[in-house]
Amino acid sequence: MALIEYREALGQAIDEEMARDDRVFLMGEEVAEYNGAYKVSKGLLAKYGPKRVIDTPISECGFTGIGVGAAMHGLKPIVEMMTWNFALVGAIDQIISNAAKTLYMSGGQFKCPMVIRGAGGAGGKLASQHSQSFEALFTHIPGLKVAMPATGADAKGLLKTAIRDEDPIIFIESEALYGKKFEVPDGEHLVPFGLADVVKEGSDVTIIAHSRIRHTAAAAIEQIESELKISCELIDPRTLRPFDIETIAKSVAKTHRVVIVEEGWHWCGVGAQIAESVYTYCFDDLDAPIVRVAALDVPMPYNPKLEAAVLPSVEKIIAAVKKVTYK
Amino acid sequence: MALIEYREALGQAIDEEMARDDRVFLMGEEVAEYNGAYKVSKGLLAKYGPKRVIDTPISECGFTGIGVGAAMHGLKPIVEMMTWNFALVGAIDQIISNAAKTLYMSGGQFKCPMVIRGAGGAGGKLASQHSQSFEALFTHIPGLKVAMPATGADAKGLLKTAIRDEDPIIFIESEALYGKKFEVPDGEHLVPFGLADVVKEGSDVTIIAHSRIRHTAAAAIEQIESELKISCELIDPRTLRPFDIETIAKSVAKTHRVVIVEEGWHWCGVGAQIAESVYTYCFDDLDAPIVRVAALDVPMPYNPKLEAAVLPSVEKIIAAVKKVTYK
Amino acid sequence: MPTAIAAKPRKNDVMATVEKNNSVESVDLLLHLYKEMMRIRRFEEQAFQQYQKSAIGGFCHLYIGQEAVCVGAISCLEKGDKVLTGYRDHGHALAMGMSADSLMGELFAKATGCSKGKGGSMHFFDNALGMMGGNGIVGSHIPVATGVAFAQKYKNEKKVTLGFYGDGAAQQGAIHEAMNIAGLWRLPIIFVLENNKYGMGTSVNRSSATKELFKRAESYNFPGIECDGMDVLEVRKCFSHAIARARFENTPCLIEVKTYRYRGHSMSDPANYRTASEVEEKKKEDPILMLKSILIEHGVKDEKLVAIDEAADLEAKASVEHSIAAPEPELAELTRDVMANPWAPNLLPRVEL
Amino acid sequence: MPTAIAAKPRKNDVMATVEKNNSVESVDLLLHLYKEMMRIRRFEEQAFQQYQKSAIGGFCHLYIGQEAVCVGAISCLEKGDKVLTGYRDHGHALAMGMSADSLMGELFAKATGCSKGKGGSMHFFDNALGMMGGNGIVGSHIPVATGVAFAQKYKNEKKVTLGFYGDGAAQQGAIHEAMNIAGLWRLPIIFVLENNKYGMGTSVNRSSATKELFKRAESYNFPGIECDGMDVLEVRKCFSHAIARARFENTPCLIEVKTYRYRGHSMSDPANYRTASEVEEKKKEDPILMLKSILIEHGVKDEKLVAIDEAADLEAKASVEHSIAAPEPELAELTRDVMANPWAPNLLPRVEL
Ligand SMILES: Cc1ncc(C[n+]2csc(CCOP(=O)(O)OP(=O)(O)O)c2C)c(N)n1
Ligand SMILES: Cc1ncc(C[n+]2csc(CCOP(=O)(O)OP(=O)(O)O)c2C)c(N)n1
Ligand SMILES: [Mg+2]
Ligand SMILES: [Mg+2]
Repeated sequence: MALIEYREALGQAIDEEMARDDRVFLMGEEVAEYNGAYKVSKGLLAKYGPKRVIDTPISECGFTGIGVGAAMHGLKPIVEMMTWNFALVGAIDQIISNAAKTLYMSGGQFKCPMVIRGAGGAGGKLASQHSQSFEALFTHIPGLKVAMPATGADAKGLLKTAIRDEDPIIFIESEALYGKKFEVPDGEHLVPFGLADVVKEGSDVTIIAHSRIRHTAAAAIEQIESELKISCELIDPRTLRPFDIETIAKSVAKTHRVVIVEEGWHWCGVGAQIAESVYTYCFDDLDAPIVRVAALDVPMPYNPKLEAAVLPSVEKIIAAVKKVTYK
Repeated sequence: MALIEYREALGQAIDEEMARDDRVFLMGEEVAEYNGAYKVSKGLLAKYGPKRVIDTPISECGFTGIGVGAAMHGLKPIVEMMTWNFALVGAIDQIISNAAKTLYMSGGQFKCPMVIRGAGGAGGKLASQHSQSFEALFTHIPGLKVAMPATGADAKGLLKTAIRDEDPIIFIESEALYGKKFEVPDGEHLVPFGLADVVKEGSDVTIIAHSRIRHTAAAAIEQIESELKISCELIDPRTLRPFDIETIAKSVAKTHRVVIVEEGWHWCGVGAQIAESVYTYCFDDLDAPIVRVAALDVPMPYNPKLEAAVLPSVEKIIAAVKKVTYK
Repeated sequence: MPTAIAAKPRKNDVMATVEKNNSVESVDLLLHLYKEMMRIRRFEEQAFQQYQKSAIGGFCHLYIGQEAVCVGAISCLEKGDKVLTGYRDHGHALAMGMSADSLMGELFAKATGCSKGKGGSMHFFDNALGMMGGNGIVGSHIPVATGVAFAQKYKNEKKVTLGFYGDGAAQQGAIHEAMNIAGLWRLPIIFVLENNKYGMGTSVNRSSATKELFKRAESYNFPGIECDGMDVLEVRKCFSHAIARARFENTPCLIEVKTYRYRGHSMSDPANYRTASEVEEKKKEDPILMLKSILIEHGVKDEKLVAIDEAADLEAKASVEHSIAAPEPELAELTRDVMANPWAPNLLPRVEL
Repeated sequence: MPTAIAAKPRKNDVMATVEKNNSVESVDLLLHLYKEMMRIRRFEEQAFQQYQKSAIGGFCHLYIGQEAVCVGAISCLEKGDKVLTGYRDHGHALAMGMSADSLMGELFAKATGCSKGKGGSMHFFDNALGMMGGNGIVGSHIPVATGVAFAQKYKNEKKVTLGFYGDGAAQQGAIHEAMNIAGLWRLPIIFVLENNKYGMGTSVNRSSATKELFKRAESYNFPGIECDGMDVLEVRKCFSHAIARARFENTPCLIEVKTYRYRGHSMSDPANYRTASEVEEKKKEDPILMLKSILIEHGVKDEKLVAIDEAADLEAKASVEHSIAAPEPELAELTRDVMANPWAPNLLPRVEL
């Protein structure tokens, strides 16, 4: 165990997997000489050289497609999207039209083992084009897996699992967490996909939250338990595709009440699917309608007060818990 | 009223609006000299000339962006996506990063009045890259409106409304419906956004279905009512953003049971959001968990038997109605 | 330094080289090219007929008229080299050595198809033979092809990749990005622009600002070549040089091959955007007839050519019989190969049949 | 026919023209250019300081060193012409006539900002003045700029649009698509490639396969020009010709302006990818100092230039005071201008504050 930044945990995962398998290489804008726009790849160029740590031109469609081709021909590319906002300029076509479908439409002949990873969510005062959570877009697509780590340990453990996996994986990191410190296991640490993390046990309300916003939920829970005496269970799905409904169903059978929190927009957000799944699998256990806390359905404003009002907050989560418990 | 094809109804809407407002122009691949890949724009080049009916190179990102710029400078572009599968090669960036945000991030200075329209859904034996329903991707985005007409009358009425609107509109037509005939009002016919259509009244189950699949639902209802004696109310939301929850809530207050049908993939499909909304606004009215019928979560196979097994069908809808009524 | 070689058809040189080493082998080679072009021509004719009988569904884009391009180019490849192309992929698949049975089976959506009936006309793949698709999104496969070349270089294979696309596709940004990176990183890829003068109904002069597409290579610092695609020997000439340069010097190349498609863009296209006489004119340059006359000049007996034609026709027709008799994929195919590492059935999303 | 003019700095000509009509007006013009460049320099220095004090948040990309590019180019525009650029947009906004108050107010996220505090540094807009943003997605605004030019031609305005982007952005496919269409449709747009040698930490020779980016214009059948961006008079020379051609002949043009940014890519960038001496060398060509010496040569009194400098400094500092005092946008701004035609509150999605 060591107390390190989220970004370092990600870097460790890449480093260990590159050392383990020389088919693994890292490619993206500023990943090499600049050590990464967010310093995730710090030191990797020095250690592995320019053959395996590669700066690309600003051509998201081009280099993501190159990743797909390299994966089809036996390599294991890690493609960095500096932020997921930039995936829309054609990279999303390489991911959805090619990476996600090649295995199926070739009748099983061509695997596409690659990880496309980068920063998601609101970075803070970056305004509308740079503050988006696109997990709903990718979680909808057959042929992909989607992971969103909320801690350093999960960042490392899920990324190592992702790199060893043989499918195309959408790995969405939290821009706001890169600088946060977490206890992270040294060396081999793998977190399987499809295993939700019961972050904290509780008896009255189940709160489901992924990525950065899970920590906001945890902060809210502290207040709720001390001030409202409502016991909350906090569950982080960690991967959105595949999704661990069982762990959640177990919790709901106990609490009968659910709050779902996400950083993305409310309308058609992943929270809608999570809610629909809970209603479907736990209908008789539910004593109240599920309450969702998500980003307001507006483009992100630059002004920090307005930005804060758009995002889920401790206050909003407390209000949601009160609502779901009719307090 | 005239009995015309869905594609003609769309062509009428474009024709009438181009006659009405010379800021309106049509641009896209094969829309002019070829009269449209699906013949929606048949005759428009002859009538309005090459200045207003424009063939573009195969550059979806480029010409969609040109539409955005033209809209910002006072024109009213109609941009045809030959099919929505092709929007991923950069057009989606022009739509989400620019069209949807320009008004907001300019503090209200630049409107972006444009319609991006084209074929969605499964065309039939076109395999995985050409058989996708992307409404969930766009319905998630603030700054956009999303319409999906299921009939000739709605195709005409919604498209005319869309062209007169001052916001960027995602208009998803059904590739499989272009050749189907419908009774369509002649001349001025406007269908407002945000008004669901109660296609058929019923008392036992509310079936919510949009676009082509609504007709599959209607066919299923005929069998259900004759064979199972279950009375079904069929509601077509017609627009997914904005969404008319009131009409649906009224129905659910009567039926207490809901089935949601869509052509898109199940996981994170728009049906998840519709279900979550119904649970939230009609929780106490519901006597059974909502049952969804959507495309199976796999890329679309070419083989027609497998393709049919992927898509919602009369049989699947009947099974869903049985399930929701515990029959 | 960028160089743009406008290689006008040089019948004479080509003949010269053929004369020069007019060994049995070189005539064998010409016969091989003839056979491969004939296989494609006859296969496409069968595909056309079967589509008319609606034994084949979806889109079907025929390659008739363009045979010399993929046959000439692919005849210059060695084992381990790779090919990617668009949705007009029947010719490339056959030229890469795929059997008519596996292709017709795919068109018939049968389990015997190269993609088990799940891909169809636009998605022909054969891993063992280096055929990497068969892609439906215009231009989208060219970055992928560039990535295959990247992997070939990464693994030090001394192999090359051919990425075929059309004059319409050339206007896609994806191709610009791929070419810039290929030029910057020096990847062993040949960008093969099959200029058949139309993208669906749009003639290239209405889709491209420049008439000399091959010169765009200058923007990416590698050679651009213009090539007569109706003359399979000219095609071989252009590609053998370019491929050697890619293989041994990691120099990418853009080769614009001037060709022509006789049929409509797809089965539903009446092709009103061009005159019948334009098509007839082009047919006078038919690549198969051109090679035939050269073979005759070299003393090849007509019966021999007729026999090749009959064999090709037989192969195509047999593939129809074979495919009619072949089994449909079982329902379980529906959920197979969605993921290479599928998740446990207790997780969502779950596909229930 | 495409033509590529490599316009090497011709100090003498430029001086000549200035001499030639060394009227009061032309000196006034030089003074105007000097003032505009100074306004930008001083504004950016204040932005830098206020960012250090974290009065400004998010990203902040300074334009210091590149002033001659946007000032020279925009000085050739007339009313009704439009400008779009990327996120490094402070200079362009000022040169288009926007007030320091409206820009600093935006940086301070105040209601007085040009975008009401909702856009920030990367999204400066002014409809009345023709400033159409301020865009954060690299390359994405160039098709938009091309669309503005399309609308100008459609409306027969005889106006032009300048689309500014960087050497890094030049590798985006969106720009290739926009250039091809502009060349094909003959649109009144100037593609302004501000080559400051780096895209973030990546030098252009590591992002572009070609060293002569301006020559890419040949691929799209319009002129490509290379221009010395440290010499505002040279910039004017290049742009005045190109803009006239665009305005009256609908001829697009690519102008690669060689320039340099003194500061890091953004405030968080230590710029370790280049040497201090490289920066110092470049500062010797400082566009403001260069113009200053020309003005002195033309007998302009130093006091006059000092006064201009002081006025610019005052405007910038006053904008800080103004913005500190300015009100925050009210919470209601959050839901305003999401849609031009919002839907009724009974419909979903509904935003409750
Ligand atoms: C991104 C995308 N846009 C549009 C289409 C529809 N489409 C299929 S083929 C085609 C024309 C392509 O022409 P060209 O590249 O010249 O190839 P050819 O058909 O001549 O072989 C178009 C527009 C598509 N499949 N993908
Ligand atoms: C599509 C996209 N990819 C990446 C980024 C991140 N990014 C912002 S600026 C920049 C460098 C751009 O360099 P250049 O075009 O030369 O402009 P300059 O910063 O030199 O003015 C990058 C990579 C982005 N904003 N958008
Ligand atoms: Mg073509
Ligand atoms: Mg730069």
